[in-house]
Amino acid sequence: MKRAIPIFLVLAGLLVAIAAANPFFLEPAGFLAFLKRVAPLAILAAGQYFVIVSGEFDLSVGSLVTVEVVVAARLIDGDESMTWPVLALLIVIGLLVGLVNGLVTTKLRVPSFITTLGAMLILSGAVFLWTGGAPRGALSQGFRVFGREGVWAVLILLVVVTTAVLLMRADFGRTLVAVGDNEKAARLSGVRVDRARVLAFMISGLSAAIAGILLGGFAGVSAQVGQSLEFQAITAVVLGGVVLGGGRGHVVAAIAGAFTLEALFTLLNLHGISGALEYAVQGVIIIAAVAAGGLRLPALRLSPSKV
Amino acid sequence: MIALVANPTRAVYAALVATLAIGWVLVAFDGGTFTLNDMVGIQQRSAALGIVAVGQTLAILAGSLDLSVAYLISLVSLVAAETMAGQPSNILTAVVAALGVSALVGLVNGIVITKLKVHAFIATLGVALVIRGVLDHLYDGPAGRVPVEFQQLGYARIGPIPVAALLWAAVAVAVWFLLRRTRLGNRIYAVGGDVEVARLSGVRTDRVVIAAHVLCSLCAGVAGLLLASRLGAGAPTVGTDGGYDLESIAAVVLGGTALAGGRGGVAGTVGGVLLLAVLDSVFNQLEVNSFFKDVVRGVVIVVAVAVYARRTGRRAS
Amino acid sequence: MEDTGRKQPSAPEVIIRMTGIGKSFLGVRVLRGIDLSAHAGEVHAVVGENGAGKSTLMKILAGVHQPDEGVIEIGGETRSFAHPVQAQRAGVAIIYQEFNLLPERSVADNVFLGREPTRRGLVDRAAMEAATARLLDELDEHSFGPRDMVKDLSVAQQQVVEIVKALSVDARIVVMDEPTAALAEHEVELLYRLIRRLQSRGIAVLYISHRLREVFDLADRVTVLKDGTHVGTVQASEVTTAALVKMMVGRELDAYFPPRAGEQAVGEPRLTLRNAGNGKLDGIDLELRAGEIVGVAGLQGSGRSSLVKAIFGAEPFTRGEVTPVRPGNVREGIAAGIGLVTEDRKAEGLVLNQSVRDNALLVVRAVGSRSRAAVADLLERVRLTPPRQDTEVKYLSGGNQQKVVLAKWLTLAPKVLLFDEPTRGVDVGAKAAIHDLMRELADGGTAILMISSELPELIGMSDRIVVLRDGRIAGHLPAGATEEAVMALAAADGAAA
Amino acid sequence: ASDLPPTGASAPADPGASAAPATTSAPASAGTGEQSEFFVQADYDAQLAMRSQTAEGPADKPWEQAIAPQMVDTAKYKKDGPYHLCFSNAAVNNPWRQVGWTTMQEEVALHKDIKEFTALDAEGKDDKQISDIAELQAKGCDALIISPNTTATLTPAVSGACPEVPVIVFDRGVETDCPVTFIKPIGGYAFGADGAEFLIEKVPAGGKVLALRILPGVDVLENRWAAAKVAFDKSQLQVVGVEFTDGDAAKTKSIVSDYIARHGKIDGVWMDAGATAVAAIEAFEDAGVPVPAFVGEDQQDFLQKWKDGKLTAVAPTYPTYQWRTPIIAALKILKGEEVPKQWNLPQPKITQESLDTYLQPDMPLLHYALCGCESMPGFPGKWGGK
Ligand SMILES: Nc1ncnc2c1ncn2[C@@H]1O[C@H](COP(=O)(O)OP(=O)(O)OP(=O)(O)O)[C@@H](O)[C@H]1O
Ligand SMILES: Nc1ncnc2c1ncn2[C@@H]1O[C@H](COP(=O)(O)OP(=O)(O)OP(=O)(O)O)[C@@H](O)[C@H]1O
Ligand SMILES: [Mg+2]
Ligand SMILES: [Mg+2]
Repeated sequence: MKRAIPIFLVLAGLLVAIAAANPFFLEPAGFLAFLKRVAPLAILAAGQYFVIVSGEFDLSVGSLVTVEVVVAARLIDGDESMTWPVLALLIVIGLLVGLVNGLVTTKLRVPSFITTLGAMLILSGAVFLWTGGAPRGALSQGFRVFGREGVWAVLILLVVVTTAVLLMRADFGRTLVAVGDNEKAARLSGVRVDRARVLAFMISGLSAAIAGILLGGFAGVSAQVGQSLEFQAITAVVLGGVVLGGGRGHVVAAIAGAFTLEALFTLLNLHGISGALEYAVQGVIIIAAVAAGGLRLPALRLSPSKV
Repeated sequence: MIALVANPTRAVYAALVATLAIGWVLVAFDGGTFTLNDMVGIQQRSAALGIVAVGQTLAILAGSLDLSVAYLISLVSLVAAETMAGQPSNILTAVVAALGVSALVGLVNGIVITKLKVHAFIATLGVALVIRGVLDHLYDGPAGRVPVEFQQLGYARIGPIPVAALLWAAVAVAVWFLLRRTRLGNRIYAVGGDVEVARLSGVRTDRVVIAAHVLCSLCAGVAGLLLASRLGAGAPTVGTDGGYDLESIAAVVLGGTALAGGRGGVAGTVGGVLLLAVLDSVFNQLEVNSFFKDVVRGVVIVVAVAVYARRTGRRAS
Repeated sequence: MEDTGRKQPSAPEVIIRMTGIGKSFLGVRVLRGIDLSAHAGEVHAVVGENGAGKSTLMKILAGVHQPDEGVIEIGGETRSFAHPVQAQRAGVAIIYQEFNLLPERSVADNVFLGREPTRRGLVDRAAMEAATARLLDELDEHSFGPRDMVKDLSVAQQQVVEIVKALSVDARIVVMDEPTAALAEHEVELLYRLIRRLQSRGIAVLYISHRLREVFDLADRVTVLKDGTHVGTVQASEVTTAALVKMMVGRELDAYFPPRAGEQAVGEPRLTLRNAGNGKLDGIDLELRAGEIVGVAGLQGSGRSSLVKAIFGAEPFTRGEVTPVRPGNVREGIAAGIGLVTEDRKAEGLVLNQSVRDNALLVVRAVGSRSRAAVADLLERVRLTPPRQDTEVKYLSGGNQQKVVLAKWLTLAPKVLLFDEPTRGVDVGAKAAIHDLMRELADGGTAILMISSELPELIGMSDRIVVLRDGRIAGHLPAGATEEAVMALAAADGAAA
Repeated sequence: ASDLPPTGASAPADPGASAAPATTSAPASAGTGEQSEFFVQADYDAQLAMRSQTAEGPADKPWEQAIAPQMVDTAKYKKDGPYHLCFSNAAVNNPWRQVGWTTMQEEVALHKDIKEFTALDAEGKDDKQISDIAELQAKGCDALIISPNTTATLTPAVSGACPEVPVIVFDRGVETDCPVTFIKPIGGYAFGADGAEFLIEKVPAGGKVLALRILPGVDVLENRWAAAKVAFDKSQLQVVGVEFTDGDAAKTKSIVSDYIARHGKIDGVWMDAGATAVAAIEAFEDAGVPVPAFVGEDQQDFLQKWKDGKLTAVAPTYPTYQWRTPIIAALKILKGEEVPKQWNLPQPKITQESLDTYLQPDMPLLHYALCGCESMPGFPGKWGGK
């Protein structure tokens, strides 16, 4: 947890700066709006954390979010009575995609970078093959409640954070970190390494499903809804001091990383650095943050479990 | 069959031949034919990705990877086209400027990875974002103009062979030669194989990683020049539209180079790129939906790597 | 301690002189005030217990580590090496204790890595291969060639490559860190000849070995390290084995080990192997009984680690009978009450970035056992001092790390506990504690199988010894067998001490 | 694989004024900033004039109509059928293009004298489209239809194709007049002005208007905004913000929410494309404030919202029926009939009065109303309708 202190300081600083630039932020409604906006990325970051801390990557979450939303719209097609069955199906899809990612990575020994890169292509290809190139259908009001009403989003975020923290405190979480830190030692201590990783991928898939439900609910159907979310989620996790390659970092810090990233976007927006230079600033900050974290531990390998 | 699969490079070429054959049959059933023109098309289509992927091979062999190539390609196309400004007399300056920018980006990538000890994934992603910010800030759309003389690079043919394909071949051969016959090549394999062993053997590992990144970026720069010549202008989205970042990594891995580094080579990458291009061409012939194509590509890449992993045996830690 | 080197009649050129070298890792001091010198044509042996700091000192000389204090002079010039290549250029060649080869590259590539000969700017493969072939020839090594891939070589062959790699450097100082650990006797002889030749060319050789016989065969002077300090430097001709051992361990050997099990203490069989084998092992017959400590001896690569891994379930036994269980994987082994303390703590035993507590609980958590042993009790049992549960394991000393590994297995209350080099890199105090604990476990009814390359330890601890050679059992020896007897069985021609 | 929104994501583009961008900076007034460097006065004037001109051609088939056509002779292309038509498509990556592409395929099916129709999808990649155009030329096409991915960069490829085969360009243009005909609706200036004029009419003087744009630099989108800016600058309205949404619904909604929070009341919303209009409307609904006067587009979700919420709204269109025209044009050319050099299709706007005609509750929410496809045999199933 000590590694995570800087991220909380940075986050606090950003929040203060936002409040200074926009006092509305301090009102409950303003803060609620911020939380609602962060929720999907924070949930994705929590899911991505499990995969990263176990020493892998999940590049498929962005596509998966899109798939979830597009599938929901096509199946619900405005029919309220379909809401709950489809919600259940989305959760199953998320878990299933995670399961496949996990099995291909562990059993077929395909590096997760490639597994999930392939999944990314397959998922977005398949869903648009199914809908003919652009989303079809519509979400029901019941479905959209979760993303539109701030209270729901915050509630779901709270549940996700609590669950993530509890999971990380449980045997599963401790052994998962062990897997990411030293797979061999974990295996020789009786840890079911493959199973732990598969579960991590499933958690990531689940988080993408939840994020998809929130994002789809928030703004409706869109083919771009998941675009580049995988990179944002990974960036958030790394900003939280979690080490790519696994074995180090705290889930709360990863979520704080998501808050930091979103706060950074908000602040840049408030100061009119939107669009153009926003990305440049973001790039520099990410490199700087990771470099600052890495320099304290000079013994890092170039590429830990090698992507 | 076993012998074919035993070596990823051979496997990818076997797959290439098989795809060509199957594709030919499918196209024939569809009532079409594979013509010389299609072959030319394949070469044209492969050239830019091929050049980037050859560079990416160097980064990956050295145990790193480069996610910034796509934005770099866009940047280079703009630098080149703007410097040329339609004047043939500016071509040389433009090429030098474009390659200079590329080398600089590669240098930054390499230094951030080795000296600041930032994981290559984050380092090059961060650099990509910085380039993206610069592009968004400076450019709204296509800019600059490439003189007709320089467009020859993208359009001219020598006999049936496009100049672009020759350029790709030249880059591939140069890098193959570098890997096979130079000290740097040897050391790229060593560093990718095991940094610690390389360091203890007296290799300046940081320099090797930096050099690999500079070369990788230079290849991206050459691809950017090629694309500028094809488009007749620079375009701020040409790199990302082409998906050259992830696609080049996919091609390298498809060619049997280990993502962990130290194993593989340019020959495999060329095969990987050709395989993707042939798939593309067959799909084009069959007028297959582009989404279906993505699905097939995804499957092909994962299956190929799974096959290689099967024979390489259990990954150590 | 005076430097006896100065008493040499015609003081030859001093090639290397290290003075006052000190070094800490993560706040743990592993070397302090070490002086070492060697002159042209001298073989200077460096001896000391495991973890004494021998390899660290050599790595400092080779530019791998930078000393915290002290001076290195080469040929009278003060040098400091920020990178191995600088040491290499100053004429230091080194054979590292651990393998330092790229499995995916050819022998010649490995030998010349970082120093590839060029012709017109291009790597001259022909020259590389010819030079490698010549050196292999000198070593009388014909079982492989310069173009073979290192991953296809045996452990002994890889060691030869390491030697060739060092010899290929045009060096003034050659450091050899346990070069013979994996070599058969005739290969050792060839190495001797080579070393003599280096000597005659005026090259200084720093030679590290645990085999004192080699030290006396080769060395002009011997430097003894203990717990990171310089105990002394003596003329090899002026010292006896016993005196040297005394310098190394600082006490009489006999009092060092806990008493063995009495006849009646040995209980029912816990594990029986009949004609068991796999890719590495063949025809293994072995019975382990409750309450006894069985030692396993053998040269490096003889299959000792494979044996314990197969018993544990980490590698398969493909042939023969194993009773009562032949675990198909690690979890089955653990379920059957078998634990394995691996030889490479850092790579296979510990999760370095996690706390002592998390490491100690790793096994119970992994198997989902309901019994949550109190970590504090465990740490007290393994005598971890101070027992700080929240410290990340990477900050502990080697001895304390090993105690954490032990704590991890104690949570299981194991029926069979396998120890692979349990005291490698462990300081004397911790070593004694671990020995006591092993005996305590045995007395409590655990069957223990122990591998150690340190023969005195193996002999001191074991109730009986099995000796492996090339994956087969070369023989059984009773408690208190001599080192010579063990080595005779381990190395076929029985000439090693 | 890119995290950049595809150029002209939901932005069907017309090349209107892609020629030489001029910098005729209008007086910078409240909030609208500098005039776009893409603004060309002559094109602006021409397009605004075209809005009131009546189109020639069959009244019930706007896709066959042309405004102020300058006919060109095509006798040299005349040949006997049946024909092989080829099509190089920029992409099918948004609902607008999806509807258009379906419509085009159905149009092909209507003509018995088309024996083969070869289409290649460039997936939004300029380089691939250049290769595709080359590849199609070798296929023995009788005519080549091109929907360029970008204007400037596809020009060389189109120029290369012109001497080989009659070329028809539609949607976005190219910087050469070598194609036999170039088909497009009136254009971006007209689109932008339609919306802005509506707001100026409906929003009381001094009212606050928020302008939402997709991204800078795409000529057609720049033209839409340029025309709106000219209108706003002349009006009494106060443009409180001009924001880029990347065509992303979530981002749109967040931006609008922020403006509502900051300004309390927004009186009108202008958009350069309607794909995210519903998200913008929802921001008002979620904030519990009345939805102000809105500019959307002819997508069903917006029309539905308009009707259900009894909004004050207008929907300028960039009709998808323009995807029918190239096929018709190709056949005309091959039969030697003359065609307009620049085929300006009518570009109607949907108003309160015509809303019910265009609202088709059985069609998918993302369907574009002006597909001109209602009487085609595959309707509505092929477009995903019920
Ligand atoms: N890189 C390192 N980081 C932390 N501790 C280290 C490192 N290298 C060595 N040590 C520690 O330094 C001490 C000395 O180790 P060293 O390898 O020099 O001993 P040695 O005398 O060579 O032993 P052996 O005979 O077993 O080879 C040990 O306690 C070891 O754990
Ligand atoms: N060629 C090799 N390269 C790398 N590791 C090897 C090689 N051969 C064996 N090993 C590994 O080294 C370990 C030791 O092997 P083995 O059982 O043959 O020797 P050993 O008698 O235990 O010797 P040691 O004293 O080195 O442990 C095993 O875990 C094995 O997997
Ligand atoms: Mg040592
Ligand atoms: Mg061993």
